[in-house]
Amino acid sequence: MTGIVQDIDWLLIGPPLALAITAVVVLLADAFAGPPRSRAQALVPAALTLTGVGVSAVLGALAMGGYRDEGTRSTFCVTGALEGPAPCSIAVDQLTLVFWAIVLLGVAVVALLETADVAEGRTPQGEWNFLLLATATGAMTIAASRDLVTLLVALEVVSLPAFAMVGLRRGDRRASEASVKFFLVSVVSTAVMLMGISLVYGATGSVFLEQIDMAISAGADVRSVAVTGALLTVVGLCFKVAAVPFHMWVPDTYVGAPIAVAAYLSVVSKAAGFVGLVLVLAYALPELSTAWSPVVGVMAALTMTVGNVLALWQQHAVRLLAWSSVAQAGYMLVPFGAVAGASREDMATVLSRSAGYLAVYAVVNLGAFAVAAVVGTRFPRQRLVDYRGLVREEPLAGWALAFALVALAGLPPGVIGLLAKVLVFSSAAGPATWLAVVMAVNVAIGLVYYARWLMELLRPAEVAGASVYDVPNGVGMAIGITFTAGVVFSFLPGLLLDPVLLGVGR
Amino acid sequence: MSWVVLLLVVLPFVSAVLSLWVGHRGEVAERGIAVGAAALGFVLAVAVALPHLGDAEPLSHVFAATSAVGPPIELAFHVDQLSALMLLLAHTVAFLVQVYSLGYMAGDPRYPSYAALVSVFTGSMTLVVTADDLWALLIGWELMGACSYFLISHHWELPEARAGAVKAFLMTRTADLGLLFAIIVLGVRFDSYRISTIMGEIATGGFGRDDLWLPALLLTAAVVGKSAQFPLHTWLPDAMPGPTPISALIHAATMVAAGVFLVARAYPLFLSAPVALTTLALVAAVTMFIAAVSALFTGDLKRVLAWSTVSQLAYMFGALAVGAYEAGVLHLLAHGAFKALLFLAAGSVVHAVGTTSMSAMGGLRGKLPDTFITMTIGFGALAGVVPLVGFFTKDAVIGAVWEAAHEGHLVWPWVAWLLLVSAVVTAVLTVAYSLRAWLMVFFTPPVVEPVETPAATPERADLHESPLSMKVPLYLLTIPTVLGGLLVAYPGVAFAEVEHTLVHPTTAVLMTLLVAATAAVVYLLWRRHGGRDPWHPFVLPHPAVDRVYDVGVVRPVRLLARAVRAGDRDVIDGYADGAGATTRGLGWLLRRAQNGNVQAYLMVVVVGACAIAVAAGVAA
Amino acid sequence: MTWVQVVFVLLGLVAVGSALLVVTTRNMVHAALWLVVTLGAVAGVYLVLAAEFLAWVQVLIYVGAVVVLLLFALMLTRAPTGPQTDLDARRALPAAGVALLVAAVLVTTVVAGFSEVTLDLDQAIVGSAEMTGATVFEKWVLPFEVLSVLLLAALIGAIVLSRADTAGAEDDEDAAAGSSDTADTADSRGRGGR
Amino acid sequence: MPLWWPLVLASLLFAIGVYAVLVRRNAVLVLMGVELMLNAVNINLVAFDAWFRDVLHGGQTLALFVIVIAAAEVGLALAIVLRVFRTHGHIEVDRLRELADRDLDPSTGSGRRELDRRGVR
Repeated sequence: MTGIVQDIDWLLIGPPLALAITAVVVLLADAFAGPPRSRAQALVPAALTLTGVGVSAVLGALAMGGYRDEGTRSTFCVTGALEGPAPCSIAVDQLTLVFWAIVLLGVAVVALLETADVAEGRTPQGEWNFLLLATATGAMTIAASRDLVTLLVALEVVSLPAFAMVGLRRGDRRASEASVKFFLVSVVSTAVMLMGISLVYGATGSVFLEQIDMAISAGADVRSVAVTGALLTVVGLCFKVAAVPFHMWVPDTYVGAPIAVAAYLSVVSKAAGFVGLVLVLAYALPELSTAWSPVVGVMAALTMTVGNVLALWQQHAVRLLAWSSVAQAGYMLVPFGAVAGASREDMATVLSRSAGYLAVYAVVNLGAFAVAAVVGTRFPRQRLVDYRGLVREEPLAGWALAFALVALAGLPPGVIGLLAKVLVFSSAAGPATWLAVVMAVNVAIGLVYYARWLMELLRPAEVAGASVYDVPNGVGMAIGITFTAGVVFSFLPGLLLDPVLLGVGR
Repeated sequence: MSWVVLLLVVLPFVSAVLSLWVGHRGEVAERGIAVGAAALGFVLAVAVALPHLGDAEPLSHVFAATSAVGPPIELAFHVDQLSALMLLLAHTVAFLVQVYSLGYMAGDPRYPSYAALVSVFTGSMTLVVTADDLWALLIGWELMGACSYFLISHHWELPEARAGAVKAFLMTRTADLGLLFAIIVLGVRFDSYRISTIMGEIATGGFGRDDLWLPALLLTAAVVGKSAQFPLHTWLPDAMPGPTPISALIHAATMVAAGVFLVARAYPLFLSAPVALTTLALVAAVTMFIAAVSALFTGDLKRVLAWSTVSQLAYMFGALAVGAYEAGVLHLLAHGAFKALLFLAAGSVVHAVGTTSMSAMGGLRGKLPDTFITMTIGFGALAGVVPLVGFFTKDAVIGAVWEAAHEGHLVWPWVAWLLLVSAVVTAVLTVAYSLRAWLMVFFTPPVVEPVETPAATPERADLHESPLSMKVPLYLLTIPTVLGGLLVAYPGVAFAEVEHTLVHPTTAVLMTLLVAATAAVVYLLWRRHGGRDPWHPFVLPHPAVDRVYDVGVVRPVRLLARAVRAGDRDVIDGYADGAGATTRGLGWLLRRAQNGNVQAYLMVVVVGACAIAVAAGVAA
Repeated sequence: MTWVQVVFVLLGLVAVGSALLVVTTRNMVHAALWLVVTLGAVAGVYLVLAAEFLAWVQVLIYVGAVVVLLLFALMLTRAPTGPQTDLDARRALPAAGVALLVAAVLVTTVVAGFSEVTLDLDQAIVGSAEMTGATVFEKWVLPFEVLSVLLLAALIGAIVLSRADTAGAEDDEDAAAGSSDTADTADSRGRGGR
Repeated sequence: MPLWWPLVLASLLFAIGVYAVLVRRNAVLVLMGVELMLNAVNINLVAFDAWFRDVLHGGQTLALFVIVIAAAEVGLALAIVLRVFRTHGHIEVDRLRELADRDLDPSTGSGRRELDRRGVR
């Protein structure tokens, strides 16, 4: 033991740290500036958030340079106390970088979406952006964490500010109800997850993913405890991913929360849970894949089926998106169900397809939510029929939503969505053919409700007339970013998928 | 030469963009673009196709390739005899349709988008038939689906046009998943997406019966949807609200023909997977019969033709399923010719009368002489009258099925026998519905329906023959309809090697007798009912002699017709209406659980956690 | 049985017993007070298990802060101090079943996994304040720092959520609630009428 | 002392906490159930830590952090509960059913009334 504290590689914790510092800056700026006197001033917190995201992205790019040289870079390592290689709390590899990119994109778009509420004035912007950055810090940290303690704490950092964000709009009954439900389901899931962590710790003697793996490879004598513990640990993460049966909070919370928060939950929060799953299952317990892979496979099948079947019923746009995000989570989990007994290299390859799916999903789903935010400014009730004629009245938003829906459904113009589906499908075809069949059926069911919404968009509106949509600049930018990204990636899918698949899967 | 193929694919898309762009500026310019591009496409197609007929070597060329993940995805073309024939068919029909539309769509404000979509349709079909890469094929395949959606909903003010379009979209899209997943499976299996490579490997490599059933079945699902076969057959008749020239294009040369083409293209794959062939044979046997019965009891001229397409496509699949490759492809070509003729002629009738209801037509022989002559030839070919093309190709199909039933080895004998019976019965029914439609359109005095449309008023003084631009395509199409039989007699012109003759004297004579007998019966029935709908006894009071006939024939037939229709309406439409009944029930149940009570959610969470923990503990 | 074991068993009985009272009592304030007893007994268990510092933290934070917060919550929501009849939903039986299921799963797991093992408390490293402090700052700096973000975020979140909204907030809020009510009603009509 | 003694104690406390979470209607009482669950986990962690004689003190440290997390959760929960009390006038969690996934009966006119009838037992 050399120093009082551990050695620290600042570059690696730079990206999350930048977000945390920006959070404090936003808070202080807001406190000193007082209540905003103009609409422009009310946009300052969002601008600061975007700046922070930019700084974080630059630092992440620098960290990526380091990654190129060394493969994986670690810091906060425990030295001296143990024999063998020192376990580390933080490591940055390609998986981490991919998730950092997803989180940063999500945070930027969500911050832009929130500007739609500025005019309404019921949400305190400074605090809202502070909370957004705080939870993003957690999401960034979780992708780099390599021990269960950091993972758990980071997961809580993702959750707690999100509870507040859901209920922050003043005097909104539905928002406060959504907040309570989200909170309760979350803390109970966390408690179950903690019980699981304690059992994993008891079975393997460590909380470091690397050492857990080593202990199980060496033949820990309490395998069954480790498996039970691992699956209980997964509960808290599946709650975030919105996998059945831990999904029931999703529609209620998405509908009650402001749309920007729903977008956040459906992309960034989901990504956090997802990366946690990869860490716990693939990094710590690859030896036990024969035990967890079939279980997660069944969960994937249930998740997509329940999500799709219930989405069929919806007349409410955001609730439909909520169920669709449940269904999409099911597709994302498919590769997990297809790695039973796979070697580590194969497992990395297969799971990288999940990551690829998540990246695609993030881009197009954010686009859908962005357009929903626009329509929400005119039709707060968000019925599907309110979208009638959108393509004619507001072509950018209309076509962006059409593209997003087409990509979510996996139809050809949205090639990127199609490729993502192909990726996960082909990972299951063979090792878990039954899962591939279930997925094929579900994709077919999914077409129905996406197509129904699409028809509404293309249909002429009941009352023709000039545009009365109030598209705030920020939301317009969000739509532009996601739409452009979706189209570009559809023409050049390699741009998005190559780094994910080749990098993570090596 | 390979650049000509690329040009042939790109040209229609360019013309589509141009006609949209020039759009409403000048009528002459936009029409010139549409027809000129179609004409150029026709010339190019002939130039590409003719050198590759007969014994010629296929043309293969790769323009570009990507290598992102997995096997490379290429822009590659492969033109062999099959592609050449399909190119000729598609571009001939497309050119004639564009010419025809000059008259048919005159004054339609949406002509630019219409012409553009017809062009895109043609380009997509060209891509499908020439592509050597499965993904390129998929793109063309899907573009056709999208185009058909827009063309069917051309008159989107009409609710049935919208409903038909949505239905077509959903049904074909669902089936298209089969193609998508088949591509994935093939790509994984062969590490390539080149069709010629994959088919070459299958043809030479020793694959067992159990190796390739999955991709073959997936492809079967895809073509069943695309070519409107049972149980996904209902979208095609419901697609009839679209403009009539579109129906000609869809039914004769592009959309539904693509399904048959795909089977022919992937023929080595199907030959190595007997289960897929058997499925195909069963589907064909059921479809041809059901569709013919439906055609028999339809009062709408276009729906009669639509059902007949479904039924004739089933003939092609039946031929392919028993190994008669040439017979299937030739019937596809023949059907393309006479069905385009029939639809364009029907369009001419509709143009004159203003409705598609057959009861409002009748007595048109003198008023529309050119339409009468051409449509008579078309119906004759459909019914299989000597010496029109339909007679020869249908005979080739039935002869092949006959042989398969006796000594075939590809499908189970009982399936072949079922197919044979179904084919013969369907041939009889085809004669019946063709003759009925012909008589009702051109001879029966019209039933007065004053409210239907102004054009159908009893005096019908304003009835007139169609303009020249519509008549010329009709007469041009009679040429292949009359002379096409020569190709059956001398298949060496088109195909590389044909081992056996395609003319079967025995079946030909038997079928001719059967056709004549059926025609006589229908004609007598028609005369007996005073020159009205021959099925009129269904509603007329009848003397005691007819009682036996009524109980023995009419009622069972009526029941059958009702059952067929019920199958369409209640069971199969369930999917298109939103979701199947089972998902509805499941959804209702799950939705009850989503009752808003957070403690109920928590209970599910806790029980779920216990369940997965126990499951994994047991698995460990 | 050594005296340590006797103490442990007694503490365990107290913890379980008072926990049962927490979840069954009909008086909300009593529930909070019984929770104090449970938490205290758990602190005792920590002491027995050689986690000295943790035991004091348990007393300070849990008993001192958390329970006080809970009592605050009860007060601020005007919870009646007397016994109540409708504290429990009418699903005690299924809930008890689920709880038993959880207990069964967990007990089976740990007993099957660890029945052979004994805990030698004499040899255990005592988690004194110094020990714990050194461990946290030498080996767990990062989660500790992340935890500070968590605390700050929770603090700010709690303040923003519970702040009596300024700028005519109350009227504004009532009006907003009213308008959202009408929106809800209209919404339900719209959705119901499909 | 056998290791399973504290572990069984923890399991029982956890199950009791689960019961409270599922059956108590008042949000604050539900929170007490959550606290019981978290304490149970801590007992597990401390017991394992003592058993391993973990030089890293992973168990005790995590337990310490869990206590802090619990405090943060309760603080936030208090704020959320107050907000619900302000908007709804009660904090009974099983009466918060406005967001349920169902088509409300249009004939009654007021979705709210309909909900309350279903929600209040």
